[in-house]
Amino acid sequence: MGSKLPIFPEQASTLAPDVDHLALFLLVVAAFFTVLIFTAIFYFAIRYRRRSDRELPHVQHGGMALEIVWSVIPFGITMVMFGWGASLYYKESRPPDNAIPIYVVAKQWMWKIEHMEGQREINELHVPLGRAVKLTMTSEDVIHSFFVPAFRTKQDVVPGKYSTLWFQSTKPGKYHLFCAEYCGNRHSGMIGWIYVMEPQDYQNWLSGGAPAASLSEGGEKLFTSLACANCHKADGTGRCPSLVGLFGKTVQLADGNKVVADEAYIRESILQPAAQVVAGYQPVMPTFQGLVTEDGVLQLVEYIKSLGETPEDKTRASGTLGERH
Amino acid sequence: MTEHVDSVKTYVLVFAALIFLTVATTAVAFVDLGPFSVVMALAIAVCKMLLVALFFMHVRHSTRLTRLVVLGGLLWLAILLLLTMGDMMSRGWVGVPGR
Amino acid sequence: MASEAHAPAESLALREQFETEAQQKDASTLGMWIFLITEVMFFGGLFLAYMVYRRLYPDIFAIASSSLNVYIGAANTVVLLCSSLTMVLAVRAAQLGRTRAIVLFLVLTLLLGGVFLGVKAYEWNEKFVEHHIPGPSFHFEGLGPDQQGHAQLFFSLYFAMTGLHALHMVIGAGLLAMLIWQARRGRFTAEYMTPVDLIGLYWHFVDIIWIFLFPLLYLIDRHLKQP
Amino acid sequence: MITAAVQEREHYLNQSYGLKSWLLTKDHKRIGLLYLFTITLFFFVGGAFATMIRVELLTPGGNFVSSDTYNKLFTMHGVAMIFFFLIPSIPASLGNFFLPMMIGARDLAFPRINLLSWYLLVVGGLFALFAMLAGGVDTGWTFYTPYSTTYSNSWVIATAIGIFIAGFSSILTGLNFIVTVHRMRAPGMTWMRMPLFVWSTYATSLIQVLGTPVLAVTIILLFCERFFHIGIFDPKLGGDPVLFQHMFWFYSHPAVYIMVLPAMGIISEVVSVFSRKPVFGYRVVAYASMAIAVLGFLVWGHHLFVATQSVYAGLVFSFLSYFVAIPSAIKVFNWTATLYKGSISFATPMLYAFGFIGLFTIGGLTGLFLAALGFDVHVTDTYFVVAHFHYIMVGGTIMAYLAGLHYWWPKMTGRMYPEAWARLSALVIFLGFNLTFFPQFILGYLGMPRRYHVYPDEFQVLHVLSTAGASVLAAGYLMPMIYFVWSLRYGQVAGSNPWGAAGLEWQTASPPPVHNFDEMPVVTHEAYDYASVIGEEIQVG
Repeated sequence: MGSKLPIFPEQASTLAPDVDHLALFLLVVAAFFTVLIFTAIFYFAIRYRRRSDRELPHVQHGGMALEIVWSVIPFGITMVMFGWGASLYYKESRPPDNAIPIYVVAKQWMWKIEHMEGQREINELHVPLGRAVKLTMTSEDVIHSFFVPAFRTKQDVVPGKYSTLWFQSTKPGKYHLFCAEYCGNRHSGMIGWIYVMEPQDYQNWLSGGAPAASLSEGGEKLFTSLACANCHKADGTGRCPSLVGLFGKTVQLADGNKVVADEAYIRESILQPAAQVVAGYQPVMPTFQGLVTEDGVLQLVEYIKSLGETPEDKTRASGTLGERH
Repeated sequence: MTEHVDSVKTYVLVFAALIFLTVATTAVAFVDLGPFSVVMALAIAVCKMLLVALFFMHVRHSTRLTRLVVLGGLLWLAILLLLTMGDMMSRGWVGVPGR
Repeated sequence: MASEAHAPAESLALREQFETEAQQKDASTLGMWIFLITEVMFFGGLFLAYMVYRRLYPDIFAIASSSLNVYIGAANTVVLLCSSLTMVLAVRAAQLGRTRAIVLFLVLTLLLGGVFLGVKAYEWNEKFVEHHIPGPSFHFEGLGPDQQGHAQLFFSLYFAMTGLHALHMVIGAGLLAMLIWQARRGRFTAEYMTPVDLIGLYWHFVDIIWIFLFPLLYLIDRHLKQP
Repeated sequence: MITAAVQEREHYLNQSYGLKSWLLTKDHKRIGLLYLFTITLFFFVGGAFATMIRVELLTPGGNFVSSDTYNKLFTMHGVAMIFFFLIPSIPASLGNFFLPMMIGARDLAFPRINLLSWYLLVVGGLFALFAMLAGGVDTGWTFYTPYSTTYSNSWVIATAIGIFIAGFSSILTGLNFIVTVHRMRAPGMTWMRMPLFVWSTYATSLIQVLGTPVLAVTIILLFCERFFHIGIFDPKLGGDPVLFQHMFWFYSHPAVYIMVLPAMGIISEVVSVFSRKPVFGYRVVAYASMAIAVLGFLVWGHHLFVATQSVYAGLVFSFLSYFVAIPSAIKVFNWTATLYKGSISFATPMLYAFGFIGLFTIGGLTGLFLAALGFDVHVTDTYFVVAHFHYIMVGGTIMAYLAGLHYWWPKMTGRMYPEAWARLSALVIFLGFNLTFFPQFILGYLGMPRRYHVYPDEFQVLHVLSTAGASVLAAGYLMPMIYFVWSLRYGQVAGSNPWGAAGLEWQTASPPPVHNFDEMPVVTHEAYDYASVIGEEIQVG
């Protein structure tokens, strides 16, 4: 086992080759300058070594032309690095519209993963090959970080808010999932596996076992048991705004601002209802902080998302982040 | 050594201005200026700061080095505030939670 | 003003690492200004936290702020400004070498500083009675349970900022007491009054911090809700 | 002074004796030595933790210490090394000793404050040591909330107080240096005649003065949140843990430049003296130090690329990070150009300086990797980062610190160190260092996260290499410790200027008299004017 000496990590996502190309460019530049400096030092040190204790070299003061050359050229090169790295980063931060949404709740020291269809996993994540997957993540306690080296991607998972990470796998297999942000005693035990499966196998896996209920069905149950519908009436006659078709829309708030109803907004509205009140309504909703777990909030969010879709859409497992700029 | 001694009158006038500005900032806080109420409050506070620094702390008689130190300090404060607020304000611009 | 005779105490005031008294005074003044800049950055961190949370929770900050007594705050601002005036007059007296005036103005400054701290203590006590001390027993009337945390953030910042400001006042008061003692013994002359000058700078700086704390903590959107 | 024998001459070491004469000294040279003892102690404390970390990582299973202990080890390694060794290392020890001498001053502007700074470092260090002995602290040296405020069950508060107090030591040292450079220069010592070590230490002091207070207030807020349970960063109240990271890195990124700028200053001195040429592009190198100090404050957000900072802030911080690379690159090029047509001696300080330039080049270039956003997402919080900053801090700062220590040892003690042993130590440290940390770049790229007690088997070979290197490195660090002590008694007596250097500190006796100079020096020429020391000019090359 211990005899392996790997140098390159596996490439298993669409992003991985891009990152590796950038890494190669950086490596070539770094190697060039390292060799340049080392060679110059060795050569000068030997060529101009001191031959007598009394010798005194001729003084030459600096040359402005040289100074300009060796600041401007490296600056140009670094700007290429910046542009390249930035475009990759921008790409990494915007999940494609058709990405499969999956939810992740991190806690000391495990990853809890919930699929739209209701499957739950711990420290394992099964995804279909070749489909973009979007993870919406939060933490129940401290900061964690979702890191899959084979996908070359990583995102901190912060308590109190959602963060997003996406990837599209390119190779079936089993890949490491690490927690990369130090999170306490068993930080190094907070690891797991990503299983990238052929689409057919993935379907089998999804239908295997007997999930209790899909995420939005779980949310519906919570919605009923918490009596949300008493105020949030579907026809808009309740004391609170109707939630049908809410997700992804721009909402006019009482304080004059506008906000897009995304996952973070819905989460905040459940936990801190008075923070962003919709125009025309009173801040009468009580908080559900402490009454609903982070998992429960995710289920409610998914249920509210499902309210905006026609029945046909509802069966299709797809992201609903359509109308984003 | 050129020690500059200001007259008592100067100090009392500056003091009166400071009192006036304190009353003004309190009064103006009760007026609805929308987003400008913060601007107004800070503008008055900056005026008061300038009065105290220039007259009471004798910055107007001080060396260029002292002025440089003061400006440098304020510049660094601005770096701290602006770059951090830059992050806070631009969160959510791409419309993806946590980005 | 340099016409007064050179007192022997004055040449004793020159420390061995310096060449001249002017160099020593310059060095001390520069040192004090740099120290004040570190103080700016120190309070800067608090102002940053304040800006971030006020931007996140503007309404709660306005409501929480309106529970502070604006008139007491304004009156205390005036007290502090008065102490700055007496401080600068003490410095002026020192520049002119008037020992008795130095002592008088320093004592006045110390008294006004004491008044400020007394009023501050009264206000804190009021907060304590109202359960506005951040912590497990924090409760702010009229806000839902989900907003208690945001109001608590305001009061955490309120206590951190006014508390550290008051700590600086206490240190300043200690320095003033030391100055008064030295001034009474005739330490300061028109030629050697650096300590009075420097502690004056410190006192004015603490005043400036309050000049910003007052509108930021007491005067958020007062028009929304009368206290 | 005319009383002949060297031993009879009065200097700062024999002018008075006894513990009191040291503990109450106001002489910057003695305070410099006090710092030297203190930071050496902390270096070996931190080194002991590092040794245990490397032993643990020999095997993937985590079977040397428990995970709890391991977490404490890397935290205390970081705390001891960063706050109590690296930050005070060069400025407070060598800087304290030589900055006043190099500008021709009798002492720092505020000698009593200087002594106070040392006491503050000691008191802060005692708090930190107490925390370590009482049970340790396990938050990582970065103290990220909410782990540090709510979840950790270790001595966070004692450690934080220790760092807070040590921070004031750093602030006061910086303040003292700034005033000294502005107000205490000898007649004729204009800004453009100052040695580059003075320039870089001055730039360092600016960072200490402007950055450290923000760390202090951050620690106060951390303290309040943990001790009084009033949350400023607590997400349960709506607080933002990322705000803590902003405030922490506003200091802690520039702190990296507190560590490396004085190191660069030493390298400028050493490269010049042992090439017997003025530093190529003196002005540019001096301004580059100032540029690093200023630009270093604009880049802290590159520690937050995956921390849920906004994408746009990430772009800005990445862009600005590349600006700070340029003055560092300029320095490396200028040092290399200084060698050209010089008269190059292979004395130990120069060997360490070569080591510095090589390792700093690698460390700096890998910094460019980390500033590239798309790549940083993959390697941040992995061993790639660990390797990068060890190349800067160990390969850079400690190499330069040792270069400076060898260079100035004759001046400080009046004795020469054993040259052969010293050259050997430079070689051993260079090789051991690379063997320790180069494999960690590969580990990081492979995806090995940092702060892992247990790790997957496939990383083991590289970890074994690293641990092997660490044992070589440890042996390398023990060598100077031994021969320096040896040389105090048995070393050759050094003359006042064994290297043929041109700085003012070499124009006075070794060890220097109490007030540094028997008569006030007057400076009439630029720094690094070797013609005035060597006399005749012989064309080489």
